[in-house]
Amino acid sequence: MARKKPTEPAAAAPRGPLRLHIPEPSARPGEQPDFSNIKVPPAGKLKRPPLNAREPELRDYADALIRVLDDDARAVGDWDPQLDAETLRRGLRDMLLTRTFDDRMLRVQRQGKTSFYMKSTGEEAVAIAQAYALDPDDMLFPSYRQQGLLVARGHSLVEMMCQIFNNTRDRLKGRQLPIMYSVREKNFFSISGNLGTQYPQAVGWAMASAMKGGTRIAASWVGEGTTAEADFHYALTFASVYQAPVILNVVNNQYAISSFQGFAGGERATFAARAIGYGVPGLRVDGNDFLAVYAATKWAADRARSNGGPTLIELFTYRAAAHSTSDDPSAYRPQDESNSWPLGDPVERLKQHLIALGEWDEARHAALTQELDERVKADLKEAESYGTLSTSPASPKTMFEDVFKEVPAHLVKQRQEMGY
Amino acid sequence: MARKKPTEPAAAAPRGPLRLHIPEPSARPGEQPDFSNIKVPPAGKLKRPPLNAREPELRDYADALIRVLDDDARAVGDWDPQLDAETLRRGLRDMLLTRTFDDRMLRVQRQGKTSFYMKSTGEEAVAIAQAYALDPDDMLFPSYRQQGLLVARGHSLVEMMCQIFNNTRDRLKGRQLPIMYSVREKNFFSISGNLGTQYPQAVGWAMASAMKGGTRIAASWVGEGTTAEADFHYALTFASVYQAPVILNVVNNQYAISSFQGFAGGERATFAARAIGYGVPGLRVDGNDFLAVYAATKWAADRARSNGGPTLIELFTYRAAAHSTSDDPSAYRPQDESNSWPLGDPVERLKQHLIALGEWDEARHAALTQELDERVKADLKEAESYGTLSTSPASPKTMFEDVFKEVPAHLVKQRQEMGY
Amino acid sequence: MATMNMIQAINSALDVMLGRDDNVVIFGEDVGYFGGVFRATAGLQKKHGKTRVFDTPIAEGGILGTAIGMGVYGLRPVAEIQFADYIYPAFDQLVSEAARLRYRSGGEYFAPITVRAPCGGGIFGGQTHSQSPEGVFTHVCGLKTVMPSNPYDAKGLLIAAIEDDDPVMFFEPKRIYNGPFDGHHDRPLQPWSKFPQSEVPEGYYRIDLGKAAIARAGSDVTVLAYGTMVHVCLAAVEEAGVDGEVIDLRSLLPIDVDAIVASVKKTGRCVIVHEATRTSGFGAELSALVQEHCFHHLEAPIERVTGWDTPYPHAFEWHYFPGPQRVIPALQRVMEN
Amino acid sequence: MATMNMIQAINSALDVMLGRDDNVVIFGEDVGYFGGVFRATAGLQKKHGKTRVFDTPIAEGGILGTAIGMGVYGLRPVAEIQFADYIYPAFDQLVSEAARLRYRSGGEYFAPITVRAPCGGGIFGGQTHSQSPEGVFTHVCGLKTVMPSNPYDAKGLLIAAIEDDDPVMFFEPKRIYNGPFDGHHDRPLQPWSKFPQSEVPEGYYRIDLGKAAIARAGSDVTVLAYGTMVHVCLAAVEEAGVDGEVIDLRSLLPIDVDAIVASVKKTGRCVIVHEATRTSGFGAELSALVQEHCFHHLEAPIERVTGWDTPYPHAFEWHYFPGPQRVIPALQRVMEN
Ligand SMILES: Cc1ncc(C[n+]2csc(CCOP(=O)(O)OP(=O)(O)O)c2C)c(N)n1
Ligand SMILES: Cc1ncc(C[n+]2csc(CCOP(=O)(O)OP(=O)(O)O)c2C)c(N)n1
Ligand SMILES: [Mg+2]
Ligand SMILES: [Mg+2]
Repeated sequence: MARKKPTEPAAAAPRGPLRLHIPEPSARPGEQPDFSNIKVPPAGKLKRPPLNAREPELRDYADALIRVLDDDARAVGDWDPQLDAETLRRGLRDMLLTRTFDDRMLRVQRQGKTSFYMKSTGEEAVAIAQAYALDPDDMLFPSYRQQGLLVARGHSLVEMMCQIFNNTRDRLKGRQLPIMYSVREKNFFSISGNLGTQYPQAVGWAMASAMKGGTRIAASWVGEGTTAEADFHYALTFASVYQAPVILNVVNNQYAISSFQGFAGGERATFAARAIGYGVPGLRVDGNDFLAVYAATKWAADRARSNGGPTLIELFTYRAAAHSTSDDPSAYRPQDESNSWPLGDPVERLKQHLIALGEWDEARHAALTQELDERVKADLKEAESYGTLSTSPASPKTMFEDVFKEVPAHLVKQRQEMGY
Repeated sequence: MARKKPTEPAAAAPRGPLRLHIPEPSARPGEQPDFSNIKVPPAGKLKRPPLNAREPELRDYADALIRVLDDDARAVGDWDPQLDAETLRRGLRDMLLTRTFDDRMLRVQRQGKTSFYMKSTGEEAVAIAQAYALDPDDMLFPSYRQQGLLVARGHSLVEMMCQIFNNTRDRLKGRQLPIMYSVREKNFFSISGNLGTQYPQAVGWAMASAMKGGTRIAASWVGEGTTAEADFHYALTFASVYQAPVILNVVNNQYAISSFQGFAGGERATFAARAIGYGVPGLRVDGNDFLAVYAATKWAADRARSNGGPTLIELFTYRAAAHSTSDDPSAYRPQDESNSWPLGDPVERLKQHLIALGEWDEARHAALTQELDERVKADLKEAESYGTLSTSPASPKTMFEDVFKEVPAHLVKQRQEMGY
Repeated sequence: MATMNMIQAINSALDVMLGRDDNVVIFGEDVGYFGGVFRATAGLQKKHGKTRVFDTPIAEGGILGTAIGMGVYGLRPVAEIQFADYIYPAFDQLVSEAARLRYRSGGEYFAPITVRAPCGGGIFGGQTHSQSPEGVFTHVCGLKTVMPSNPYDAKGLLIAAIEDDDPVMFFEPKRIYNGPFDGHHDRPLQPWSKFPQSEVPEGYYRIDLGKAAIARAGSDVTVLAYGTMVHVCLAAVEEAGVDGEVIDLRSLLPIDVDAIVASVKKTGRCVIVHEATRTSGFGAELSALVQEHCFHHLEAPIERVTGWDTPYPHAFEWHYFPGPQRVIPALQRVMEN
Repeated sequence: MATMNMIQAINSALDVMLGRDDNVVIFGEDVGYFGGVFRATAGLQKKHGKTRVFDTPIAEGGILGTAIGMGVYGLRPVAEIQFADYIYPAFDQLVSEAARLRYRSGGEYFAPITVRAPCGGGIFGGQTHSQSPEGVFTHVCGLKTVMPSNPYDAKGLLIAAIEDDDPVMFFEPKRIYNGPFDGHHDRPLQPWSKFPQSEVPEGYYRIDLGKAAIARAGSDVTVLAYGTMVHVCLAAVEEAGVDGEVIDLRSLLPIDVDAIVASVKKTGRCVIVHEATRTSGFGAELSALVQEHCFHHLEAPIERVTGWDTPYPHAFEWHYFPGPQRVIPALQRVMEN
């Protein structure tokens, strides 16, 4: 091999021109949806590792896709959590209730009764199955797209609607944008409008639980787009260093408003793989597979509870609806793209599974659909009776409270200036 | 397998008590240094992968340790860059010059002629070998511990001293803490006092070079402790998304002031492994092996230059001196720990290699040592003739300049108030 | 000349600069293919290409950190922060880097970046889509801070900001993107097309940073405002029947002290209005400046009318927003003295 | 009673609170085994254990993000930011989270955290070890901001801050850790032991946040200061031969308006002194408050003596630092009027 003077430009390497790579999704409006780049491995192939497996032994799970429900809607393989039929039916109901609630609230917003709404359509399995896999006293630090967590924990829909309406029964006193819930008695943390901030907070909460020798663990959720924020890195670093009992979930629904997941790094690696560099297990899961989501979350929860430390779970799913009522996806993705999503719809897949088990049928499903629709309508009626944003909001008198524990002199003065 | 109700506490998992893990170094003051946990693989075993290898094929390099110099000080294996003897002697000289400069400046600070100093003792191979592996027009975004980059690029030591003294020849006009150099003509970026900020800046610079179809690449350095900062994550995310032609170096010298690398996550994974989650190659290198550092950096530079995108390099080394003149390591680590560092000293190892090659001997080494010592003394004499911090600093008149390109009215007014 | 609303004027400024200077690049969350959540960059990627106008990861600190690096290379980055409320993750790169680089490097390096951020309330955005953080940046030496109040100024000031070799914070009051809002939320919004400031040249022109504009000449009281509040104050003086001189600051730093002082020395009275929270807001600096320069001319205490010292409460938007109902009494109080 | 310098008083406050309340935890960069770069936490890990006092990764945003989570669990985290200059990476967690949590959750959640940060110059720390960012935090509704000027206050205020259920920014003027510095850098530093404020009870006591102290009673002019500047102002009034009333604010938010107003109404004159940069610094808010409350009592313009609007230049520390040589002329100017 020729000996080269190192300070000369490397003869071996071509000298540019350099090019900047700009990520590009597989299809844009007007084009055919194209998910050919998404590999869908068969269900049931992966082993469920022991709870005490060390991270290096788990690396394959970050690039794999944990799936339980096969194409015939049967639960197969080592990851099958073997949930009883009653639980599965409850899961189906809670997912459907979440979807029904979302559809109704969207209409309500369109009617101008509130200013804003965000649906979780297509992602219901994430919130419902994960809530089931956690204990009721585990602390949840969600983003704005896990309303299903509240449904799964049996929170009052009327209360949720009252927040959305900022009406006289809004426990957040009219202060928050619709859906920015906070429900302490359900161990559901206050949703922040600033992306990702809840992630290190969840780790801190979990560290506190461990400091105190408690038994409760924490779970938090961010979208794949939010993984680019500093808080994602802080959370993983602190969780790794102190081995905090926390489950850090990345809901990869393919989009961050208009930006496909390539702009968060998805062209180069999975989001589960981010865990590897912190020595944290990373599990990549079919987010539309209720059973797989439950099983992976249960594994992570049991591991955390037994002082096994944190787990990062990527929930691979698809945002079927618009980002929010302020968004129109037809401007940046093919109109009917969601129909081509290779992992199907979580409600439909669980429904088919129950039918395959002989525990469900179309007639019961139709009845359930109608029942839930009526329930939501009834709840809505009650909630509206307490007012809507366009009618009477909670009293402005309260707007100077809770800035501090006690209202300080300068805020008393300002309240008086306002005439209250 | 018993069917369980999922919302019950998981019978399987023990219910606490949870424990918080606090990282603990292997030895504290008064104890014997203990590096038994550090695995030192034999030199020359690893293959040098093709420049176009994709990240998944490179994962082993993040957990390995690229080494070229074996225990007999011979260059072995695929990674041997085969540098000629002249270059090796120059490398030895530049490393030694850097060390001589550091030792002298420490004394100068102790004499009260300036306020502060930071040495790079034990880490000289990082800056010198990496500077050699890059082209002179490549842009460097260093931390405060790569003064060797300036030495390798032939920057005037007198100029560096003038900055350290904040004297009349200080090109930074007395504004900066000693060693916070900025040397545009050497493509050496302004050192920031805020850790890590240069990392995304280097990526942005590299993105610009790629946008413009240029040929120049960027390189940046942070310590292992700094990897916990947001800017580390931003840099890797943007470098991955846009495949920026940049080399991101993590100098793992085992300590961040008093905190051993376990507080940055080092107990759970290597710092090179951080790259994996971004789909970026991560190379872990023996940072005290001049040839290994050169070879790995050259590989990353050639890769970047040929539009292969970014590389993360962990330089595994040891901070032999105090963090800075404000620090006393005897308060947090065993007194003689550096002597037990399993990867030896970079100057000594290159010296022995040259001797083994028959290209060097003790007499020449002694002569070189004395020559450099005299050179530094002479330079110091000149620099001091332009003043020291304790004598005449640059003129305060300039302190209102460069806040903005033109001095705005309010600063003119303030300057006049000051009497200038 | 064309008729433009504020978004169109901003889009036009960006388009003109992309065309004039190959070193201008534009990026931010959703600004590329989609054209921005407020459409400020609509059509620009298609026209100028993917490496001139592109989307970024959701990392404000990364956006501005890389912007600084691009600026060091020689580009003129124009970064969008989707909402001013989301600028805080980038605070360190702004304060410790963009603002300090020229100084600490003795002028060797600098950050010629422009940071665009929609700010202010009045759109039922709740507390994280309504903030006015401009005051904080005026405390950071090395940053310039600008806020236009109409399409003509928006384009001219944005072009000047992009051409400026110092980092410029360019805040866009989103409430007036489509029309000048005077605080009467119960009345239909008048589109910009009905106002002369919507007459905007299609080509290049600049309005130098640091010069205020007299939005309305008057002799009774000097009213200092910027952004949306200019329109609120114009309505308020009319309705109060006070001959107020409304000064549109346009640039907060550098600040046009001469224009302010000349007016207050003439009127002897001063009311300061901004939407940001009161305590330590930019109104405090304005008040201090006025009393320092005009102490012996002041016939009444300087009044500040501002957002309350609370987060912006979603349901109580109109109780929070400092509209005419709060500016008028202040005008009357200073006139009584 | 014991004789303590400011570091010892802070260490004592932390020790007392760790002993009184199992929920108090202390962490930050190098604060655990090593005891902090300024030794404020020396000995505390050994005494109270590794899970009560521990080191953290170098990530200010992570430190405060996790602190908020711990606070939500029910702990009382006391986090150290090694230098106030390094607080900016945590800005979003402070502004968008700690300060907003109680409000946005309708009182369901809150962040009872204390953030300790050494601030200010005078130690040749250069521009990134000398900053005084307190003013920025006073603009953020939901945060309390405190800065003590002596050992006795430091301990009492820190204990009150830790017990406070709201987030408190606790800034420690590092220049006076060992002794009160009056700006005469050419004279030997007097240790705290020579001053009565070094007489500090070993046990528990608190000084409520929001109450100013009269550092020196006087009738000619009111001098508003906090932190190191209190000592500079005390020296300045003596040397100027002016009977100045020096008010040590101690707490910037909440601010003791009554104490300020009572004094200015008495003296009719006011000089405001801080080390932070001038434009939009807390002095601006103080100036605005004083003229709003005391307009008709003021006999001279309010003067601000502050750090210049530049970064803190290493070699020109004493040209930058607002010492007696700058306070005295200001006192004389206001007295001339
Ligand atoms: C710090 C911050 N930056 C930007 C925004 C604006 N924003 C709101 S949602 C969103 C996209 C988030 O995408 P992702 O994390 O994938 O979550 P998803 O909406 O898909 O559930 C953006 C950019 C914000 N709320 N906070
Ligand atoms: C943002 C920020 N936080 C904290 C500091 C204080 N500080 C200076 S050096 C240092 C340790 C850095 O350790 P490492 O990154 O390992 O680099 P090394 O000193 O070992 O080269 C710290 C905490 C700083 N300068 N900037
Ligand atoms: Mg998403
Ligand atoms: Mg280190």
